[in-house]
Amino acid sequence: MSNGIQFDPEAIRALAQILKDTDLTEIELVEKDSRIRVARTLPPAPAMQMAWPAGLPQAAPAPAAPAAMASPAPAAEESIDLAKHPGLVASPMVGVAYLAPEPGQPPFVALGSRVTQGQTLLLVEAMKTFNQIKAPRAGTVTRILIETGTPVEYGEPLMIVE
Amino acid sequence: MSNGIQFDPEAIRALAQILKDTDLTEIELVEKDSRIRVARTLPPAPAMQMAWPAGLPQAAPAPAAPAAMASPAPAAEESIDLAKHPGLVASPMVGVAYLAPEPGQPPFVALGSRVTQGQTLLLVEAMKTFNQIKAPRAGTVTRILIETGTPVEYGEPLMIVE
Amino acid sequence: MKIGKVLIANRGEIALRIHRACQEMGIRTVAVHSTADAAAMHVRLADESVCIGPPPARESYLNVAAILSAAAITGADAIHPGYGFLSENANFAEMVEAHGFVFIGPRPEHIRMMGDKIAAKDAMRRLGVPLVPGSPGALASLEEARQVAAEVKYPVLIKAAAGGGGRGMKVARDESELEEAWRVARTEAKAAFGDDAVYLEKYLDRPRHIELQVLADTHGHVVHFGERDCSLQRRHQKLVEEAGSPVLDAAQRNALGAQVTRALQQLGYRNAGTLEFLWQDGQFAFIEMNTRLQVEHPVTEMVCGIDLVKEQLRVAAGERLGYGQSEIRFQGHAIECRITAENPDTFLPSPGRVTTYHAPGGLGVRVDSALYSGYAVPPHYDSLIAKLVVHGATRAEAIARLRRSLAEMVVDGIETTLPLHLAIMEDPEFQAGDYTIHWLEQFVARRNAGG
Amino acid sequence: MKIGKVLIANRGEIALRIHRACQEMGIRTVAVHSTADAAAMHVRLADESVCIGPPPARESYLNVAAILSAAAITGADAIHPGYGFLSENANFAEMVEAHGFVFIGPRPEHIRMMGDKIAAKDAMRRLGVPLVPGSPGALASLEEARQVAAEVKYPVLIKAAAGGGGRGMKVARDESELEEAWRVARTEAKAAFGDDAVYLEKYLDRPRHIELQVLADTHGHVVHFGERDCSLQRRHQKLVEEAGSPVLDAAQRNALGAQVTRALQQLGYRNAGTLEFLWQDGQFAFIEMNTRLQVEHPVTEMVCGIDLVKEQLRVAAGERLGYGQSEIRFQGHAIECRITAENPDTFLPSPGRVTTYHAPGGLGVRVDSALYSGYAVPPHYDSLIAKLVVHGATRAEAIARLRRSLAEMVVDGIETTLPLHLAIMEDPEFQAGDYTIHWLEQFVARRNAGG
Repeated sequence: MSNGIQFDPEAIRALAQILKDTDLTEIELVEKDSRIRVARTLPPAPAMQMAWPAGLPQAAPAPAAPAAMASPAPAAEESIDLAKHPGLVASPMVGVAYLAPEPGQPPFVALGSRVTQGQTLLLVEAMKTFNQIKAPRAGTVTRILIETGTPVEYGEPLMIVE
Repeated sequence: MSNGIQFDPEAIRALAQILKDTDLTEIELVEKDSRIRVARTLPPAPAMQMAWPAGLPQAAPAPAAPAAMASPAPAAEESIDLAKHPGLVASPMVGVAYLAPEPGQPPFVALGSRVTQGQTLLLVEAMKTFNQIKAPRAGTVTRILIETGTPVEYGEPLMIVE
Repeated sequence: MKIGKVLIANRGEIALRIHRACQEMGIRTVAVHSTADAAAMHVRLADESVCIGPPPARESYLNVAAILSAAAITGADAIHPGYGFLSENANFAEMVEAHGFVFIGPRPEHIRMMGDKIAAKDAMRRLGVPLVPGSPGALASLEEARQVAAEVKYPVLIKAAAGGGGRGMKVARDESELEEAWRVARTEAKAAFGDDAVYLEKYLDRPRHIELQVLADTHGHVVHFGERDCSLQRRHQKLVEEAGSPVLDAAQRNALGAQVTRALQQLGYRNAGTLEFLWQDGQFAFIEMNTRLQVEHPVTEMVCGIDLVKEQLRVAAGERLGYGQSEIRFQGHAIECRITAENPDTFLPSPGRVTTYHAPGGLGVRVDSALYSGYAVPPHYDSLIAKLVVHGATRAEAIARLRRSLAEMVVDGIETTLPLHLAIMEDPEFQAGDYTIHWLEQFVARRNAGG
Repeated sequence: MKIGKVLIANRGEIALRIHRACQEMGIRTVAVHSTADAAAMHVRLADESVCIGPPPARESYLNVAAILSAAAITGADAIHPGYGFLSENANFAEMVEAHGFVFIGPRPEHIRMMGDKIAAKDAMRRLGVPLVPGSPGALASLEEARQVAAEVKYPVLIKAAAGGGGRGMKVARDESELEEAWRVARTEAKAAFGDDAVYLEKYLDRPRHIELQVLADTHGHVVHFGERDCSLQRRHQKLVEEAGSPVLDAAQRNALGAQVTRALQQLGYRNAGTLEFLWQDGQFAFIEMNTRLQVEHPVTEMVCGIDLVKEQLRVAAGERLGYGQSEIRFQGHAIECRITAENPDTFLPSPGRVTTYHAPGGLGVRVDSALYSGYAVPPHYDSLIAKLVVHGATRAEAIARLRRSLAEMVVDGIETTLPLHLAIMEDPEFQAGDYTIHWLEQFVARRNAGG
């Protein structure tokens, strides 16, 4: 015990990736005396909660609900701020986001890319139509809030271009 | 018409008395071109209304409800003030108030009477028992808030002695 | 086919109604909503929610692509359209099915058929359902209108073939009024529906509106759940509905029910529907069929003891009804008051924040409402905010129960039609059941005149 | 005798319940209340109100002189005592009648008889109602206790003759425990009731609590409205009640009902009452009779489609029942959850201001509650704040409906037992109907241990 706990950072990273890919909230492995547990807290659904009086029923957290999970890492408060960000690019429709024109191709833009007004930032697929989401202004891509395959709802923050 | 309106003050006073005795709120007499109308506004029930949120149902005004009508003339706000008056004598029970020991006898006290502590101010009859309501302190009777025969509820203001 | 997750393509009290039925059946729900409804009760209670567009219904609740995308993304099995919005849009129903979802409602071809009032009447005539006398189809000319009017006798009504909601509908009390009625109805029809086809029928001057609730499974079984009397209307909007009608007895109910269920069985109808009739002097005249759940379905539920939305879900999943007509019993009497966010005299809409909401309670009282204290009624949609439905052993008890529960109900911060409903319940003519479809308009006029 | 005005000698949800029935019958109401209840819902809704005393019940709701004075002053015709407070006080019932008011309840002599548990059992034994085996009356000595215990076999229960609420009640599992049980029960009985008379009965180790609702008019007609299963109790307080019992069938219900109604007819019983039984292995054992309306009466109303309070008022006015036993039908299943202002784990009382109150709605849901947003639950009285009652076509549907409506209900600002009820509804043993009167205590212990 005084030797410190031995651990394999790669194994933990791998579990973290599995957690993320599978939409689980917790994985625990036990083998003899060893135990590895990785967990993450899903962010609650964004802004709409604010208008709700304290007492009234809250929808149960729905781990399988893509809409509620669309914003991956940031905490709820941050996602509210993003929704008001002057550089916000929000989804104009319900659909699935794609960062690249085709699988295996490089993404339209990357974090830090300089973009011109009207340049395609990503695609949102709805009803088998791929809709180009274009930069509303010239600037730098400072946040990418979705990944390829993320389901997005109307008005959901996609990127910040400032 | 330029002669001014002719009227009989005694008739009006008589109607006012009937109004009061019968618990009516309005009497109107019409004869040819003449019309006499007397009305009075019943005060709403006292203090208990205050705790009620604006939106919630209000009991319909109950003209036959003696309890709600026990405080005769004063407006609701005044009756609330009276309930907090330092000189208040409130009814310790539900019953019927009597200002005199027997019908035809003079009242125990009158407006302006000087009273000593423990002096009987009035009776409240409950279950055929006449309970003497005594002055809690020496002072002057500055308000008499009920009449003989008035039904009173628990805590209802009867007199002010200060 | 198992339905495990339902997307509710609607809002307000009916979205909540559908959510409740799903939840009680262990079915997960997806609420789709506009940005104006982000804080709505059904959105909060649903298992999942997807914002599908901005406040205008055209861009959200009528946005077929957004709704189908939301269904795909959330993995819904079925879509319930509620009433209004896309519920009677045959193209929508087709697209839902084409994308592999279950449409909780009738077959698209029947929605289309009943959406065309002339086709609906043709079908019902063919199937032996009684109709109001009139032109067999669209009128070719004013001359034809004159001929038919002379046959069925004045007064007559000229109506848009594509119409609804009272637009493109004109009365001619005698021949001198016919030409103008014809012209105005056509002009309105053209303006409102882009189609000036009109037809003519006998104008019933003091009818009641009585409708029959039906349900069909996909195995050829059709039942009815008795009638609703929805005569209390203002500008063709129902305000108060009853089950059963004060003027119908069991024999009349059964006779109409038998005609209608036979007709729908021949048609191969599916899921819930309502046939609307005018009734006068013991005669029914079919006017239209609504191929969806109706606002007033709760009164039927309360006298029959069934949950119509659960039945819709069962039938949509391919289950058999599992009971026959003889097992459907009618107990007591039920009345619904539609409480709207409107001034009770002028009917001007009154959206806004509800500072206090307090629902009445106790025996025989049901409230279907998505209101809560602090909720803001948005200005973008229908003004219906609550349905107060009571059941009583008798009609008199139901009315007494409505009086006491209307008096208990509080919706503060906005104007509502609660006072109007209380006045209706206190009216001796209403209490006697003595009314026609014109009664409410006259009652409102008298009330406003009386001050 | 016509009843035109009723004084409601109670508070909280039951005062509101009685007011609602009166109002629907066109009977005026008088609310009497303590100063702590001046803003209570039933006080606001009543036609008249009279403040009868300060918060302590002894000086207000138990103050017979004040209540009778209020009745005289307001010109009431009748007094409804509700449950608790003076409802089973025979002296009060006598005084009410002596002052010329109608007492809405049984005859004073029957209240007195059933208030003495030994006299009640004697009467029921004589009338042929099944009892739990035990001592025929109060025990003269420890020696007699030993003899009877040996006859009925251990475990046995020693109970105060004047008892109630679990005080003066001790179990002896074998002979070695008998003497201590005897001593402690007598000491508690003396302390609690001023009377150390005790009796002994067989202790049923896994019984259910099943009770039968009866109603009698003053013309010799007695009917029953079936049973309620009230086994879910904690410290002898019922938390959840069902109609009917998951373990009874129609034949068993009818057999018990016939025995009981025959007995009460012989007794000349009047108005509503409930016979409580322990049930185990198909056998009923009478434990006591409540000579009043019970908290859980709504579940009976919902399966029978009757309004028990209206029936009480009708019978009190001298009307005949007007229907026979065969006309009383049982439809579907009903369950009531008693929501109290208590911590759901520790059961510590939690009076205080309710910041938000939101009642659940929809089909089959009934809420009997005097709460409103902004109401302060006073610390002086019982912690019951709401009864959530649902009806479903089946027991499974009723449970599903309770789960969804418990989740919709909001009582904010104070602690309530809502989470406990939700946990009960989600428990597989409860869902299977597999419980005894001990189940809930064990469930609570498991829940608290499980964390």
